[in-house]
Amino acid sequence: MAVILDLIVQGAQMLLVLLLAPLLLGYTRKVRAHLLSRQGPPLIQPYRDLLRLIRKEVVLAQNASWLFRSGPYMIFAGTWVAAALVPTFATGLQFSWTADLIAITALIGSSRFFLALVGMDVGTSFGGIGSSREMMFASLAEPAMIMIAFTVALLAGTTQLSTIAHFMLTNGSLRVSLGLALAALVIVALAENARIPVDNPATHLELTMVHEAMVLEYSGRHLAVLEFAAALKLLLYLSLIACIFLPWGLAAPGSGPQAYVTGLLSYLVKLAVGGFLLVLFETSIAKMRVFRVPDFLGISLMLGLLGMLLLFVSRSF
Amino acid sequence: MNAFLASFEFSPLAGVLIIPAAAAALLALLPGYWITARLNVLAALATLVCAVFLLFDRPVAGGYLFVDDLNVVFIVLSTFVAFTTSVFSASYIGHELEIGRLTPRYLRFYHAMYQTLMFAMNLGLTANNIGLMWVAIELATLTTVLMVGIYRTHEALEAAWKYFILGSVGIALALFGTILVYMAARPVIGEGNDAMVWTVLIAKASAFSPQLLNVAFVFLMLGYGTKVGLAPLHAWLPDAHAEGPTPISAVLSGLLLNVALYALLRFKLLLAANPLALAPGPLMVTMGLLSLIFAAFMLYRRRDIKRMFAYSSIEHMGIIAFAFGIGGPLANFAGLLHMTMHSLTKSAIFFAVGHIAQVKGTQKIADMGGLTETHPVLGWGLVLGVVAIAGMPPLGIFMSEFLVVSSTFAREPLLAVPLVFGLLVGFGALILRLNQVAFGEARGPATPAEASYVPMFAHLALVFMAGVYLPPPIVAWFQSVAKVLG
Amino acid sequence: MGNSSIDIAHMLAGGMVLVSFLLLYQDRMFALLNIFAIHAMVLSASVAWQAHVQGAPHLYVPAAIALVLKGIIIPVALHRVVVRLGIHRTIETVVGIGPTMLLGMGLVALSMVVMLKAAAEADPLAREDLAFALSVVLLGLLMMVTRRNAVSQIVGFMSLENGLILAATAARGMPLVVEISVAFSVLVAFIVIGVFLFRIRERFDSVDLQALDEFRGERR
Amino acid sequence: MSPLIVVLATVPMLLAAPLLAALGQGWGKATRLIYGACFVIGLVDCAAALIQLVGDPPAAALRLPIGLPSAGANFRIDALAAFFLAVVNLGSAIASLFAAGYGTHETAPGRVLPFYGAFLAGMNLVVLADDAFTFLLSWEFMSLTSWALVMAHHRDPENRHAGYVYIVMASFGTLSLLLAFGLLAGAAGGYTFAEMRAAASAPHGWILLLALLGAGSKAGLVPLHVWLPLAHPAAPSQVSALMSGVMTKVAVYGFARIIFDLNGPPAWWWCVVVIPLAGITCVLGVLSALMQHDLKRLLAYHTVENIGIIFIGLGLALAFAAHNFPGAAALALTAALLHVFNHSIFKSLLFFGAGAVLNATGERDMEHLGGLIQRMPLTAFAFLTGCVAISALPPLNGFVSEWLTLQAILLSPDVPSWGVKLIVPAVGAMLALSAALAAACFVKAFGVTFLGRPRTPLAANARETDRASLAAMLTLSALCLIAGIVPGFFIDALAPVAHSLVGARMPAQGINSWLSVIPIAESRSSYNGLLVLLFITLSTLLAIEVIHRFASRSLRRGPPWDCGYPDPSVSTQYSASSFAQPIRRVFGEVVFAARERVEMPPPGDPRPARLTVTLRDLVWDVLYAPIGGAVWLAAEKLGYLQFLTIRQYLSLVFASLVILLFVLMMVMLVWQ
Repeated sequence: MAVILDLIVQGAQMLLVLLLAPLLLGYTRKVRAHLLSRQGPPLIQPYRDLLRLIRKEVVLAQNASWLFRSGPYMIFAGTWVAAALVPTFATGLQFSWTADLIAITALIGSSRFFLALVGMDVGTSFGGIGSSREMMFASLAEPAMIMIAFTVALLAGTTQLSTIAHFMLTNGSLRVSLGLALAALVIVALAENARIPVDNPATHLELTMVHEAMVLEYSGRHLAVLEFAAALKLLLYLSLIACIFLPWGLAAPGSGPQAYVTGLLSYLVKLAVGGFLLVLFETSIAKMRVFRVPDFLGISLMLGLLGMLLLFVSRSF
Repeated sequence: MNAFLASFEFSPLAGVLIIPAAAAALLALLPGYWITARLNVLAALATLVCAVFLLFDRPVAGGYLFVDDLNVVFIVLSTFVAFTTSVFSASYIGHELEIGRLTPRYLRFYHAMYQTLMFAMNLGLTANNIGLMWVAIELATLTTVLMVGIYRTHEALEAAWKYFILGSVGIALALFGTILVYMAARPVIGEGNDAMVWTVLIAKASAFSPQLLNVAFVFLMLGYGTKVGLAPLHAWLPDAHAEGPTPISAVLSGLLLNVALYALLRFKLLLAANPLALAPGPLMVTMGLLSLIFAAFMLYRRRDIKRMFAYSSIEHMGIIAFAFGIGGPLANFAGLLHMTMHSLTKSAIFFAVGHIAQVKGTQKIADMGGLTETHPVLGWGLVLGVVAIAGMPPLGIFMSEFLVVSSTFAREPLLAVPLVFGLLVGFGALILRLNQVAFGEARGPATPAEASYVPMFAHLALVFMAGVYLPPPIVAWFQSVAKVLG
Repeated sequence: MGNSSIDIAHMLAGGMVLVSFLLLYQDRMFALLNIFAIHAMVLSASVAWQAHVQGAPHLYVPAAIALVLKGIIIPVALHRVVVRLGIHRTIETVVGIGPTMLLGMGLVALSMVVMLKAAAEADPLAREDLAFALSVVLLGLLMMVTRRNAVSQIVGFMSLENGLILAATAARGMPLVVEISVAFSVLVAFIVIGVFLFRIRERFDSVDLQALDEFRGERR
Repeated sequence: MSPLIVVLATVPMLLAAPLLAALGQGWGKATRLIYGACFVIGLVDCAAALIQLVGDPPAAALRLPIGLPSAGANFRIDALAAFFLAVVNLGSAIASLFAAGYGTHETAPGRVLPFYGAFLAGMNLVVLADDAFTFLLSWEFMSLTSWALVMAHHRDPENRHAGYVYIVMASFGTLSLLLAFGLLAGAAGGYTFAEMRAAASAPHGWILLLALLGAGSKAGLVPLHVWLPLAHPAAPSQVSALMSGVMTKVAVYGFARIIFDLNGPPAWWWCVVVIPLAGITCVLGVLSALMQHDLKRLLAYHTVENIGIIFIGLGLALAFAAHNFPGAAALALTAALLHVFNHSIFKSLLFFGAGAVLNATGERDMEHLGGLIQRMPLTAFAFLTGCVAISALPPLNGFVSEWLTLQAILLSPDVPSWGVKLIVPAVGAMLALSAALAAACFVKAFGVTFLGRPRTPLAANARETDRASLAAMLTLSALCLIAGIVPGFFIDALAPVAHSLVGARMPAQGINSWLSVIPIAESRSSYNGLLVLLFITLSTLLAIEVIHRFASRSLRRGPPWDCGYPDPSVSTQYSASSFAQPIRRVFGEVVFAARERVEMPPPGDPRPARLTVTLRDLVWDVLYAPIGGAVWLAAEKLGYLQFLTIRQYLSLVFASLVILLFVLMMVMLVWQ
């Protein structure tokens, strides 16, 4: 009985992230428009876009391979699973121990790997640009992410997100390393989601685009799936930050429905705040040149390493 | 004198000496390539048989001749290599006659000298008298001088001349050392023959004047060391190897160096038997290391393939001297093993090189290449030989080097480091040249070689067997000798 | 035998060292050869004296060899070689005469110290003789090393070898002395013949070949 | 019949395999026969090793009356040996299977076949050897045979150079090990490992350094790695796979055997030597790989990187063992050994893929390939799995071992040693960095080789490779997946090894619910490849199903869009070097002193602008070139001694005589 309930909750979380992701995207666009004192599209616009794209027929380049066609689904699935493994409104779900923080990072890495591959499949110059730059960013963002994971894990003595959240909730004291980790994580999140200042999700200015360049050859349902994956990724990072750094309101394992409801509400609030801050940051700065990005990411790597070092050393006191 | 003759009752020992002497006389008279070459092989074989007999019945030590554990090793080894080399030389010289590098007259001379050399070396090995040994080694030197010059090209004669002069000085120094030994022995043993007889000397060595022995050893080391080819006394060796007929190069590297080394070992024993005398070990170790490292570097810039392998002989003589200098049962065992392996391998290499030089019509390394393509048997034979001489398993030299290095490092780490350094440098040079000669685009004529591969592969087979499995009797034998060497 | 015998032996041996110095000192070819003849004669005298003192008649053989071969034949032969090959009459030196002499002094001192220390308990006669012999040997080597001409190098070698004979005879009752001296004479003969055959004009190191061919009377 | 006997019995067969071919039919015909035989033998040996490993009976030993007279030839199989035996023979079996197809295209079979079996035999013997002599003999024999294989295509001067560098480095390593064994054996000369174990009371620091030099030069630790990217590509592909995937592991075995087994308890500072070296090896290896456009050389450099990862694990194990945390040591060691196994699999797979490509196109240079996924779909698929695995991405096996290594790193703060505290975080960063760079590198490798449009006619007319090769590759892909989703069983199989080396074992994994991996405790960390795979497949199918059911499935082929400027010429594609350019900009200036020069023609000049990039191998320039130059110079200077006059040689003799006499005099004077 309990197992079935757990399974239901787990499934609920999977559906939840699926439903929330486009909404979050719409929300950020809306906020952005407001900040630029424009009307902006309605909140549900992303859903409409996705549906429209899904219905369209796919136009495929002649020399596109099987990888090109199956790629989007794998990327989508990988991101979805990763997103579903991050505690959103409740900790200690049935399958939460399937993958810890490091594994989740690696899962995102897998989807990125395939994204970069499909970017090169058709053999156009833009695809190549996108893939190579994406991998360059990743080569710094991923270690930074691992460093963050280390920092958190050293504090909480675990890499399990649920346990980490629980630890933060119970004896989360203010720590320098934690602050460093948060800063680093924000930078990584910006880079990973192709946001300003690293990349501009709205641009089609050829030489500056990274993520868009990779999906340039896609159309119809494939494009839809990829966009969806991107949205999921954004959600994932926000909920990751939420889960690690502001775990308040998360429902403890096996607690009643009302706990879940409070958890859900607090989660939505967190997303709203996070999204708002994100857009605020984006609108307040300009996009940087591609080769300034490594320095930007290098900072996050350094921050992560620093946090970890501090912890290592402090262990001996 | 009559005592000298008296020690010649019929015995294998007598055979070892008389057969070559008689053969030399006979071959000096007989004309014709076919018969003389065969006869040469036959004589060498007979000598070998006698030597093998020596293993089983040892004659009692006479005033002039004797056989003991130590020198029987050398005798069997040298007679064996002499035999295989004579087989090789039969085919080699045949080719030389065809291309007219040798005339029948010189052929007769060559064979006679070959047997004389055998006689001299066996005499030196079996001599129980330091004076007699000295005479024998001088005789061997002069014979080889004549054989090195046999082609009478400008280079050959210069090489012979250089060998001759340096050799004579070496002989002189050795003689002075011998005299000093006698002087040391005389007060104890009394005047006359006994004071030069090994067996007596060893027995009474503890009472000799240590200082005199020290001085004597300096002279002997330099005198016989010249023959061994230890740096910096080595100068004659490379040219003599490079310019003489290849069988002689094989005999020089495989045998003559060993004979001189044998003499050194004898005197080392003498000093070791005297408690007060300085230990000869350090001197041998120093000169060994010097030769090893020097030769290793000299290997790199060589253009003549035979000269290169001559330098590798210097290198290995250095290793052997080093091992015996270190002393102790393990290192001595290694030294003996290394000496045996080196004789076999190096002569095998010279067999290969001889035929290679014949088919390519040159000794210049630059003019040969891709041998494994044009002459697979010769080429791979050379590869095997070089791999063996470079100390690669599963061949015998690997085992001896393993023993030398590991036993040294455990005792004097600081000595093992330069040793290993020298080994590595030499290895690099050998393989570098091997790459050039055996691999790459084929260069030079590809005419098939009419060669007798039997000696080469016989040697390599032995070396291989020793590397994997040393028969217990041989092990026991070597170990007893190693004990004798202290 | 009284002291006198020792003194005489001592004097003769010392004389050899002296003559060796004279050899080192020479820079004229013929004078060098003459001095060498004297060297050989002193040797033979010393050997003969040893034979007399030790009462070892067989030692007269080396004495005779020294006198006849090295005292007369070889110097004459070398004279003719010099004339025939038109070798320069002056001797090029690597190191100047003076420094060479100084070096020689040092060598003599060295050999004295070494020998007198080493052969401390040998009988005085033998000890002295050995010391002198060693000096002669070293001086001979020094000569070979510091002179450029082939002939003077040969002379150096022969004086070295004289030193050996001296040592051998001084070693009382040493067997095989005769054989050894004979063997050495053969060696020396070889060298002289070699010089003559190979037409070695100036240097020891370069042999002249077409000369050899016409000598052998066959072309290759 | 004990596994030891089985394996030893097969060794002569391997050695004799070429002879059986030599009789009658020539090499060409014999190829399949020989490789088939090697395949079967490999399987048998692997099975024997697994029996020993899983059953974990007490170690069996055997002494043959050959080899070193005093010690004889000793052989022994324990858990450690069994594990590496399994790796070696699995690798060689699959390689033989691959070669059964690939080898038939060999141009010089007579230079490959005779040494192939001997090479396998050598590797087996190294693992089984139980005394110093047998060990070194097999070790050097292995080097010798592999050298012969590298020289198989000797007409190419590059290969000759590669062979030369390789054999010299190998000999250097052997001599270092020889010295190490000399120390272990002691003056008495106790050459059997049993005697060494008995004697090893006080661990010897020199032995660690010598072992690092010896085993490191074979495994490819920076800066001893220079031979590896030269030699591995030079050999035929099945041999490259063996050298990269298996022989380097034999080197790891040598290190583990000497350091963990023979040399007694480790000292605290050892890990401080090993770990940074390993970290540098990781990063330098992967960065060098990124700069390559020769497919096989790229793979060889990745071997360097993975060796670094393995040694990080070993170093951590040393650290934990030295500070007496057996459990953590077991974790680190298991991670390293698991990575040994994983790397042997996916590296072989990748080299097979490269070989298949080489076979189909005759090209190793990625810049001349492209679009092969169309022509060789199966090869492409197999190669892709290899790429994912080596990039340490879930759900394949590469991730598991790296994840375990990271978990081990997370335990290291407990170690009360400042050296460790300061080094380990940096190394963790290096590990993560190299993993990310590896992903980039294999996006490049796969993308440029298999994706895009063919850059040359050769690539355009490639054909799918033969069945045997495909079978080999797909088997390995399957293994990558299996080892990725149920790593628990493999970890359990390694337990006896860890126990025998560090005296502890990881908790049993096979019993966990859903077969997930739990290194320490579930609350601390866990990973479940099976479920990850399950979820991904389910959600993929779900997505496809839903979309195809409720939305359109119509599809039209058209020309590529490319932002409106599609360019028919294939040269507009991203090339390997252009792909690496951003990373070269970031890291290259420091690590390779990379310089880019653009020649821009003046306006109105029709000539194309060209970009030239120069990279320097600093390790070679700083370390090896000077050494070589010094040796050469010394040889030249000494060479004058060959051309002195007789008088000068006499002066040498004279001088040495005088010096010796003088020394003697001094001695005597002092003596009195």
